[in-house]
Amino acid sequence: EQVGSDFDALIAADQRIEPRDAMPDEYRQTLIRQIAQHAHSEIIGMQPEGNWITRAPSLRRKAILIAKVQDEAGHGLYLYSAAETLGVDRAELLDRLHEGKQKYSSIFNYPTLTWADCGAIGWLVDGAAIMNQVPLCRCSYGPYARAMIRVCKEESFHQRQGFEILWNLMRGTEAQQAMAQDAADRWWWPALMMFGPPDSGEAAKGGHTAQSMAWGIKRFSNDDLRQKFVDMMVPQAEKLGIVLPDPQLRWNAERGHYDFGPIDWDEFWRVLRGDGACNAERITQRRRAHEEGAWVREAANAHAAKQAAKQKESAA
Amino acid sequence: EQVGSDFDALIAADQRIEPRDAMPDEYRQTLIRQIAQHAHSEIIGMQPEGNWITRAPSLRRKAILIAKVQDEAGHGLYLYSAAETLGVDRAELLDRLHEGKQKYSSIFNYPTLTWADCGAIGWLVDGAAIMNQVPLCRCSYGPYARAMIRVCKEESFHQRQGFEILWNLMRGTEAQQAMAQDAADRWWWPALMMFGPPDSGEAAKGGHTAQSMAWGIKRFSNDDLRQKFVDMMVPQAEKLGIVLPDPQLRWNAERGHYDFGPIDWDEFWRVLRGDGACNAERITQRRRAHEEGAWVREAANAHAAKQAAKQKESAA
Amino acid sequence: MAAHPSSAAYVLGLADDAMVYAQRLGEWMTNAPQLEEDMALGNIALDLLGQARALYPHVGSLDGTGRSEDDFAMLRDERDWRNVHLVEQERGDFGQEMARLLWFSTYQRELYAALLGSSDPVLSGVAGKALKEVRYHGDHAALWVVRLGDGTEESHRRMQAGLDGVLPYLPELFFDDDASVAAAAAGIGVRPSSLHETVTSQVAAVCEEATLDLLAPSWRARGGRAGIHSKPMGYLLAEMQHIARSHPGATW
Amino acid sequence: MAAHPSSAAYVLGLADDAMVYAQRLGEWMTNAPQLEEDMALGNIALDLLGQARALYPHVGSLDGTGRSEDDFAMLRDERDWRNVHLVEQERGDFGQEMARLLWFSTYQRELYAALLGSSDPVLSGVAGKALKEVRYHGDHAALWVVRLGDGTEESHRRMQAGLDGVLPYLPELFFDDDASVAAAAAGIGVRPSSLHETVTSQVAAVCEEATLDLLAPSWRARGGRAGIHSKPMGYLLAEMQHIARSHPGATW
Repeated sequence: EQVGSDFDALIAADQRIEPRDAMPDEYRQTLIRQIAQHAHSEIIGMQPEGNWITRAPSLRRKAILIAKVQDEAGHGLYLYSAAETLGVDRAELLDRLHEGKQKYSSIFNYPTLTWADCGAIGWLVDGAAIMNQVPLCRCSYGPYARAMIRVCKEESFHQRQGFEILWNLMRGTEAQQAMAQDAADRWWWPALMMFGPPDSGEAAKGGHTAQSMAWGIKRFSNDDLRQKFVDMMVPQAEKLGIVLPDPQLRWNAERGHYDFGPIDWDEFWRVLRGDGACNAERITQRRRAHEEGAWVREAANAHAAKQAAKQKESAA
Repeated sequence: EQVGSDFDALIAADQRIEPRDAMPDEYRQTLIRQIAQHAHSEIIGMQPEGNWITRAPSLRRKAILIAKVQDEAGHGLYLYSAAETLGVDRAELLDRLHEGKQKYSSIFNYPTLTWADCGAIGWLVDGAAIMNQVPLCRCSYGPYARAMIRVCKEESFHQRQGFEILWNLMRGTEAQQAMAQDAADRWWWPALMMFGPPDSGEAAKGGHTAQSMAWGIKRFSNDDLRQKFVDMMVPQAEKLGIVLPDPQLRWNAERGHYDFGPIDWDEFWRVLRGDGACNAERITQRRRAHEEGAWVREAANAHAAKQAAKQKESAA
Repeated sequence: MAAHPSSAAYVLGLADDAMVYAQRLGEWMTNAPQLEEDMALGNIALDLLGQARALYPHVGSLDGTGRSEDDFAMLRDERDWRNVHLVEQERGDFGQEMARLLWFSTYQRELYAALLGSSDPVLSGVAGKALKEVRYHGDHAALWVVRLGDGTEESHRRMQAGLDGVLPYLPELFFDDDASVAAAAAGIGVRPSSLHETVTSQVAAVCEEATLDLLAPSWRARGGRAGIHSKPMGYLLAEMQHIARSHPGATW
Repeated sequence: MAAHPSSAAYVLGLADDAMVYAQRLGEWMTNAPQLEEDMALGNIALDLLGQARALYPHVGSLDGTGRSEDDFAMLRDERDWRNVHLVEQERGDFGQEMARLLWFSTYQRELYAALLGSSDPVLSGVAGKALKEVRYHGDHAALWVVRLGDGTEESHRRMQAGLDGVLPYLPELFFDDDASVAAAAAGIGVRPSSLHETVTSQVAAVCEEATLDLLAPSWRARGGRAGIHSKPMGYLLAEMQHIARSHPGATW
C-alpha cells in the first residue's frame, strides 16, 4: 500500500519521519513506548539528585545541582512533547508510569548515599546516557531526534560537572577521596547495565533490537555501546585517580578495546522486576507529588475554562 | 448550713479536704481551673524541650532529656487524676485546652533556640516552678497536695540537671559559654513573670489571690515568691559565671533581699493574650497529636468493649 | 574596605532572607504539581540563591571578617541568622507557597527598586540585576494566586487558607529594626516600613482579582532580624549544613 | 583487649539498630495518641538508648580504636552505620509504629535470649539486662496490635497497612551477613537466620489474635549491615548530629 511504501522510502533514504507522515502502527507504538520510557527516566531521574539539593555542601554546588535537576525536568518536557506528536498525551503517559505500566531506567532505583554520588551520577550515569542518546539524534522520527539534540548538549555539560565533582573530591581530604571511590564502586556496574542485556548469550533477551535498527530508531547494539562507554571511561577514571571496581579490566591491544569482567545480570533483572533498593520509593514519591498536585491542576483548568467563557461572553 | 461549716472547720484547722468531703462549688471550680492549668502546663511544657530530644549533643544528655520529658508527661497524668477527683475528666479538660478555653503557663510560649535553652529551662523555669509549687504540697485539697509532693521531688532533680547543663557549657568553648549566657538573657525575665502579676500597683490585676489564700490553696503572694526566687537564683548565677540581664540587680542589706529592675508587664499580657512567639505552634502541635491519635483511642475503647462483651457472654 | 558593621547587619538580613527562601523553594523540586512548576520554582530558588551569593561576600567585606559565602551559609549557628520567619516556615501545600511567594516577591520588588538608589554600589548593582528576576517571581505567584483563588471550590478554600497562614509573618517583613534604620539614614538601605503600603496594595489588587480576602493576623512573629527564630529554622540548618559541618576544612 | 574487628562489626550492628530506633521513638514524645504512650514510647527509647550506650564503648574496645559512645553516635558518616533499614524508616502513624515495634522487639527478645550464652562477657551482660526490657517492649506492642487489629474498622485497616508496610524490611533483620556468621562461629553472636522461625511464629500468633494477615513482601530492603542505607537515614543523621558537629571538640 501507498502509506507503507512512502514510509519505507523515507526510512531507506535515511530521511526523517514527521508527525504528519503516515507510519506503521508498530513503529508508532515502539516510539511511544521508547520516548515515554525516556521521558519517565528524566523525571524519575530528578529524585536521586533532587534528594541532595537541600544538603549540597557548598552554595556553588547547590546552584549547579538545582540547575541540573531543572534541566532534567526540561528534558522530560521535551520528550513528553515529542511523544504527544504521536497522538498520546502527557497526562496519560504519567498515569501509565504511576500505575507501573511503563518503565523508567532501572539505574534510578539505586540510592544516592553520599554527596559523591552526585558526582558519580553525572560522570557515569550521564556518561552512559549520552552514549545511548547521541545516536538517537539521528533517529528516524523527527521530533524525537530534535529533542535528543537539545538533551545531549545539556547532558554532556552535566557529565563534565559530575567529573568535576569527583575531581575535587579526589583532590580533597582523605574522607572525600574515600567518598568518591566508594561512589564509583557502587555506580560502575549499574552504569554498564544501562546499555541493556547483552546482544547474545544466556542473558540476552529477544528484544526489539532488530526491528528498531531496521526502522532507524536504534543505530548500535547494546554491547557495542557498552564497549564504547568502557573505552571512554577508563582513561577518565585514570585521570581522576579512581580505581574502577573490576579486576578484569585491562587493555586488549588485539581488539583495540578494553576487556572487562562479567556483569551480574541477575541483579539487573531483579531490579528491573521491582526488587531494587529504591523502586518503591521513587514511584511513591512521584505518585504523591502527582496526587498532592491534583487540586492545583484542576484549578488551573477550571480557571482557564472560566476565562474562556468570559471572553466568549464579552465577544458576543 | 452543715456542709459549709464542716468545710470551714477543716480549712480553719488546716486539715486536708478530700474528694468525699462536701465543698463549696467555688472552691471546687477554683481547684479544677488551677489543677487543669497546671496539668496543661506540664504537657505543653514537654514541647520546648521535646524539640531537642532528636538533637541533644551527646547520648548522655539525650537520655537525661528523654527521661525529663517523660517525667513531665507523668506530672500531667498525676495532675489530671487529681482534677478527676473533682468530677471532671481528662478528655474534657484536654478539649478545653485545645479550644483555648483553659490556659497553660505562658512561659512555654517562648522558643527554645539553642541547646543551652534546655539548661536555662531546667535551671530557671523549673526553679521558678518549684518555688510556686512547694507551698502547694500543703494545699488544702488532699489529692492536689499529694500530687505536688511527687512533682516537686522530680522538679528539683530537673532543676539540678538544668544547672549542670549550664555549668558544663560555662566551662566549655567560647561558643558554648556564649550560648549559655544568651539563654539566661532570654529566659530570666520570662521566669520572673511566672509568678504572675504584681500584688499591687498599676500592673496588678484583681485575681483570686485573697480567696485562694483563705481557702489554703495559695500560701504566698506573687511578689513574695518572686523575691524568694530572685534571692535563690542570684548566688547560683554567680556560681555558674552567668551575668543576669538586669543592671538594677543588687543586694539590699536593709531589706535582706536582692533588689531587681522593673518587669515588662506589657510583654506578659501580650504573650498571655496569645501574641507570643510560640502560642500558635504549641496549641497546633497539641491538637494535631490529639487528632492524629483519635482513631487509636477509639480502637482501644472498641476493643475493651468487645472484650467486656465476650467475658459477659462466657460468664452467662 | 573599612568595616561598616551596621550596614553589614542590614545586608546580612537581605542575604539570609534570599538564602533561606532558596533553600525552602529547592524542596519543591520533584514535589511540584506539574513539571513546569518543578522548573519554575527551581528557577526562582536559583535566582534567590544567586542574590544571596552576591551579597554574602559583601557582608564579609563590610563587617571586616572577610567571610566567604559558604562561611555564612554552612558554618553559622541559628542565633546568627538574620532572616525573617516567613521564609523559614516549613513547605506547606502549593497554595501556601504561592501566598508566601506573592508577598515575598512583591516585597523584594519594592525593596530592590528602592535599593537601585543605594549609595552602596554593590547593593545597587545586586538590586539592578535582581529586580528583573523578582518581577518575574511576583508575576508567577500572582498568576497562580488568581488561578487558585478563582478556580475550583477546593482551590479557593485552600488558597484562602494559604493567604491566612502567612499573615502573622508579614509585620516582621516591614518592621524597622535598628540595622535598617541606620542603613536608611546612611543612604545605603531603606526602612522596611516605607515599603509596607505599596506592597500591601499590590497584593490586595491580586487578591481582589482572585476573589480572596486579606484579613488581619491574630498574632505576629518577631525576632528574626535579631536571630530569634521559629522552630523550623534549626531543622532547616541541620539539613543544609550537615555535610559541610561533617568535613571541616574541606572544599567541594 | 586485643582488636577483634569482626566481632566489632557484629556488635556495632546491634548497637546501631538500638541507637537509630531510639532516635525514631524519641520523635513520638509530644506526638503520641495519649499521655501514657508519650511515656511508654519514651521509656522504650530510653531502654534502647541504654543498650546502645552499653555497646558502643565495647565496639571501640573490640576494634582497637577506643572510640566513645558519642564518637560513634555523633561523628560517624552515613556509610559507616550498620543498622537495618527497618529502624531508620520515618515515623509513620501509630499502627505502623506498633508493627515495627512488634517485629523489632520480638527479634530483640530472641536475639538477647540467645546472646545470654555469648562467650563475650560484655555482650552476655548487656543481653541479660536488656532481655527484661525488650520483653516489656514486645508485650506493649502486642497489646496495641491486638487492640488496633481487633478494634474499629478504621483501626483494623490501618493496623493491617502498618503490618504490610514493614514487610519489605524484615528479610534484612534475619540475613546472615559476614560479620554475624563470623561472630556466631566464634561463639560471640548468633546467626540472624536462626531467629527467623521463632520470631515469625510469635508475631504470627499476635496477628492471629488481632485478626490480621501476615503477607509476603513484594520487594526487600538490603544493605544496612554494609552501610547502604535508605533515604531517611541521611536526614536522621543530619538532625541527630548537627549540634555536636557544629561544636568540634566540645563536651556537653
